[in-house]
Amino acid sequence: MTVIENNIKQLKNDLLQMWSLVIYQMEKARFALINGDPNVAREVRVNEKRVDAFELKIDMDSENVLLLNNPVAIDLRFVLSVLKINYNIERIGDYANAIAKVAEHASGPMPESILQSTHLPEMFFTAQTMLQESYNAFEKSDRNHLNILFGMDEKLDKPNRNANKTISNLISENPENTMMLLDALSIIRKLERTGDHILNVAEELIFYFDANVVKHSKLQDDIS
Amino acid sequence: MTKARRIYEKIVTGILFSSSTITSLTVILIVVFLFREGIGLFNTTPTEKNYVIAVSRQNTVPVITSNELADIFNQDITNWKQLGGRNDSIIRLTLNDLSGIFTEEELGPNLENFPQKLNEYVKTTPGVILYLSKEYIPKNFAGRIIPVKKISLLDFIFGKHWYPTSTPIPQFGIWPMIVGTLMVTFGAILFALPFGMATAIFMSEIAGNRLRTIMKPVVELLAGIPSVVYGFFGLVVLVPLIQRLFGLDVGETVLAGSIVLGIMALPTMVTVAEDALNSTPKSLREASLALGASELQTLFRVVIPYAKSGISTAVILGTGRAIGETMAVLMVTGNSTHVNYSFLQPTRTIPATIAAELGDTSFGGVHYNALFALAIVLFLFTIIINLSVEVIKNRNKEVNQRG
Amino acid sequence: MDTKQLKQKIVFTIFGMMSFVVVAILVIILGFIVFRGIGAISWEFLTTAPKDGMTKGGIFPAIVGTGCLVIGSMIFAFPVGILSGIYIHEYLPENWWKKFLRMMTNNLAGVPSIVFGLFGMALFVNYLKFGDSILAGSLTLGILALPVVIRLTEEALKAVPDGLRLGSYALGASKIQTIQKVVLPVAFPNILTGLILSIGRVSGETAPILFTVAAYFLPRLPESISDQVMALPYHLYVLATSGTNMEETRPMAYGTALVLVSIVLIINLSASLLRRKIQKKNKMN
Amino acid sequence: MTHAEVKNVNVWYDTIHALKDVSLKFEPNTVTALIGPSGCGKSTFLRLFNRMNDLIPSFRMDGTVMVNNQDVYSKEIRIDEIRKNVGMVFQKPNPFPKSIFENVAYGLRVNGINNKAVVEETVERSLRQSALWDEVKDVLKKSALELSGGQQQRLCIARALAVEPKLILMDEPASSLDPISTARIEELIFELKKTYTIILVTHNLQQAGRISDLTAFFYLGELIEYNLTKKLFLNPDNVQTQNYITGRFG
Repeated sequence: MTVIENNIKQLKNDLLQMWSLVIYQMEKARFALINGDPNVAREVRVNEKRVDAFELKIDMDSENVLLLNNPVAIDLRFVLSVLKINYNIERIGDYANAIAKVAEHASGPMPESILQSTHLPEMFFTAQTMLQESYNAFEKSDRNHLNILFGMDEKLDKPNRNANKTISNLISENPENTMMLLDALSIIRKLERTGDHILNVAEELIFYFDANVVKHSKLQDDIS
Repeated sequence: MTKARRIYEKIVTGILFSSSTITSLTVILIVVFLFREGIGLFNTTPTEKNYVIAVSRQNTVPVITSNELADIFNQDITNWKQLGGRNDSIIRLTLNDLSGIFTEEELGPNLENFPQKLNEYVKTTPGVILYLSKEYIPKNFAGRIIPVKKISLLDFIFGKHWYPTSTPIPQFGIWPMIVGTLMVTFGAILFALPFGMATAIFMSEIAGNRLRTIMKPVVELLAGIPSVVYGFFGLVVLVPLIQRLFGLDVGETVLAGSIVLGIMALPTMVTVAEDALNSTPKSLREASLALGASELQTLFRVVIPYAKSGISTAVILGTGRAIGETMAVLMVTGNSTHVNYSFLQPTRTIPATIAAELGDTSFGGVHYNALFALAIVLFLFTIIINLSVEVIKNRNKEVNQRG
Repeated sequence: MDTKQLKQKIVFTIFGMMSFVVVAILVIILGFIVFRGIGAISWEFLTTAPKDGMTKGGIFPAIVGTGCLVIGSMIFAFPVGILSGIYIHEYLPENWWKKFLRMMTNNLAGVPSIVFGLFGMALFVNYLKFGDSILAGSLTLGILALPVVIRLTEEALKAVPDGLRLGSYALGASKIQTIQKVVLPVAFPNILTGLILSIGRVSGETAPILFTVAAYFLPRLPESISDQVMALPYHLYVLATSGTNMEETRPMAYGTALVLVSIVLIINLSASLLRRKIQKKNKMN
Repeated sequence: MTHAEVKNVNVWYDTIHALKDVSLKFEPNTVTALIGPSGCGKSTFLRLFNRMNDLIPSFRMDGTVMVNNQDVYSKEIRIDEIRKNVGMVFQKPNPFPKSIFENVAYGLRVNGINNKAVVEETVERSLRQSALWDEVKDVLKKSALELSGGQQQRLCIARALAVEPKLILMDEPASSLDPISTARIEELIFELKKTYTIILVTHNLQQAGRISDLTAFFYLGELIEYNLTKKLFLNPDNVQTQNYITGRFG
């Protein structure tokens, strides 16, 4: 195995580790929020530092490969994608952290009624599935895992588009829950952003696999 | 390292070192011995041992050179005036001439009275010159023993006569041999240079691979044939051919020597010149061709200029081989020691002279010394040649190192 | 075709013709000697001494004499030449001493053979009082062969890649061990070729033996190294130039020339065959 | 308009099939890099254009090679005329052992141009074009061998330019030079591209990437891929190309 192959494998492993860590973070943030468990929430806050460290390491290692191994073709595309995926995954990690922060300071589990009307659980489910699928696509270098992502994004966009209206209705119905509802709104926003980041990752993965630049084009047409 | 091993290595190194000095030692020994024997020629008078030259007391010529002596006895000089003396015609007297001057009774049966008669004769004959064994010179000699000048270097080199065994005085002028050597060598180069260069160029530039693999061994074979065989071939084929072709009395000529030597110098020239041509980097040729030069232009404008020093080395080495060659020349050039400037006349080279005459000389005699002196001249020729090769090589190295 | 091409064609054709002449010369000389000499060759010619004023009989003593001289000279020249070649190439750094030794070797190689003869006569025959003998002749020929042996040994050593030496040193071998175990075995075939070539040169030389060993006529075989011998090249010279009856000695001369040429050429051919074999072997590796 | 085109070329050395049915078209004012492992035929391919392969006795070829709409291998055309139209720069700088001036003038002289004014003007122009003029204008009589390696190579380029070729072939022109000299040569190639069409053999993929517009990948005598350089280095069409340029070869 050549030096560059080793380095690239190492890079991939590191990114996968970070990725699965972020997947856990998101799951724990969800759990803490829905079950009102500040301990789990605190765990997420602590682990956030690990995510940041991963990001720095992967950035540095990518630079090294670029500088020292002069990658071309698939190697070059890989490193370029890793750099961008790294950034996106880290941002998702940030969101999980932010959600955990909300859960940490909450007085208890989020009331069922609010969850119901904001579709938060479905949104969590969608975002986490997307995260997992993109992970699978990268790990197995299999673009088939990416196909469903672009359809799923709509499931995050729609609640987000309706969020302002939904939340303001809920506030006028239950003014005493205003704080909690505002938190819910910010979480909705974050989950929607998470979806966007995952789509960015998917685009990078497509660039890596096929060298097709799908950014800013009508994604769905290209993919399906 | 153990002590035994260290000593062993010291010994081996010592042996290697001493072996390496043997060549230098030999060269030095050669120089020493050539000069030791050769220098004797200039230290002794060339007359035979125990013989003296004497003249009348009236004679004013102080000393006499061997050339003058030879001229006197050859009757080329007949009056002392020609040597700056008085106007007396020269009368030669050697043992062989006695009967013309003295009667047998006058001399006595065993020449007992000869010294006394001689005194009388010398007194009365101012123009006499005697060449006699010392034993006949009376104690109260009325004449004067005239010293003979030693041979000078100039006489030796530019003397036109080589009569090493003539009496009373041998003559050692090597000019004929120098001329002969230079002419034969020049002729050989004249023949070998165009053919050698053409062959070298043909082999390295024009001929295909297959032809080259045939020609190269052929040229090497040419180098391997012993010189005496070349001489023999020249003698039985070339000499009669030249004789018939030019209608000469003898076919043994400078020309025959030149051709035979030329053939012998060919392989050296071809091999060295071909190496030189081949050493021209392929990329230089390609660069020239790529600029639209023809092969001929590339050859003359790039390859040959690049190989210039190697080619000069080839020519000089070929010359060296020709100058020093002995047997072949000895057999085909006719062995004439007369000065000759024509290619169709016989001549003799320095090495051939040594080879032809050394066997007849006595150890330590003047003739023996003269041949060694001749060898010194030859040796100097070759040293000059070797040094010029060295100089060219070094200059070439410098040029290449700069590149 | 334009002038440039035409000129090239003409010049190249002239060069080709001239080199053809060179090859033709060799063929003519060899052909002549073989053609004329083959008739004289017989078993008797090769195995008996000359008789009847060298018009009859053979050249056996001359063959033996040449053999003695070759062997004698090689006994001197081989060890000295090889050792000094090793010393110059393996031991000496590029300094003035090495340059001096090289120059001396080149000078010695350039000395005309007749000067070797004179030197041999002055040193061995007269000064050391060996007299005209195999000893004096062999030493003279040995000195003549010395620069050839040295130079060819050096060439052979030069052909040994430096990497081998460095590899050996790197394993802790000393200089002598490296030379003995690594350098010499690799260089040996090439050195051998050189030695054979120098034998070829020595066996054809006439001038150096003229005054040191060669006998005009000596029908018996030598008994010790202080004997004179006949030698093939000198015998040919004698037959060609000073026979009592030129007409009758000619066939003997042709025969002698053929034998001499054959011996020298066989030696040279075997050297070049050996070299070719080595080259082939090296190529395969 | 300068065109160089190769159509269905096969080359053999004895029994070795060195180029297999290669067709390629070169655009004017571009630099095309030929890459591939040693012995893949790229140098043979390069030398088709000025018939340098003819020097090898066992060389045999079929197919057509066109330079400037002339068939290079047609019987009517003279070989030195072809070579004059095609400049060549070699792996190692190989100036002739002559003065700097005479090196550049060589191509003119062998082609029968000896007019002093013309020669001087051409030498100066070529040296300027090869960015060497300022360094050597005062020492034109000096031996070319005294120049540094990079200068020598630029001199060789000037030498090639002097005969006003249409097409310039470069056989690893910077492989024996230090990085600074290499950079200067590369800059020079970039400048020359404006006037000439350049075909370049290189083992240095970064170099191919830096200076060529198009890249052709050869493997075992076959043209595997011919593409825009950027495309070939980012996303080659052929997996063999990818394996070669990423170093996963074998």
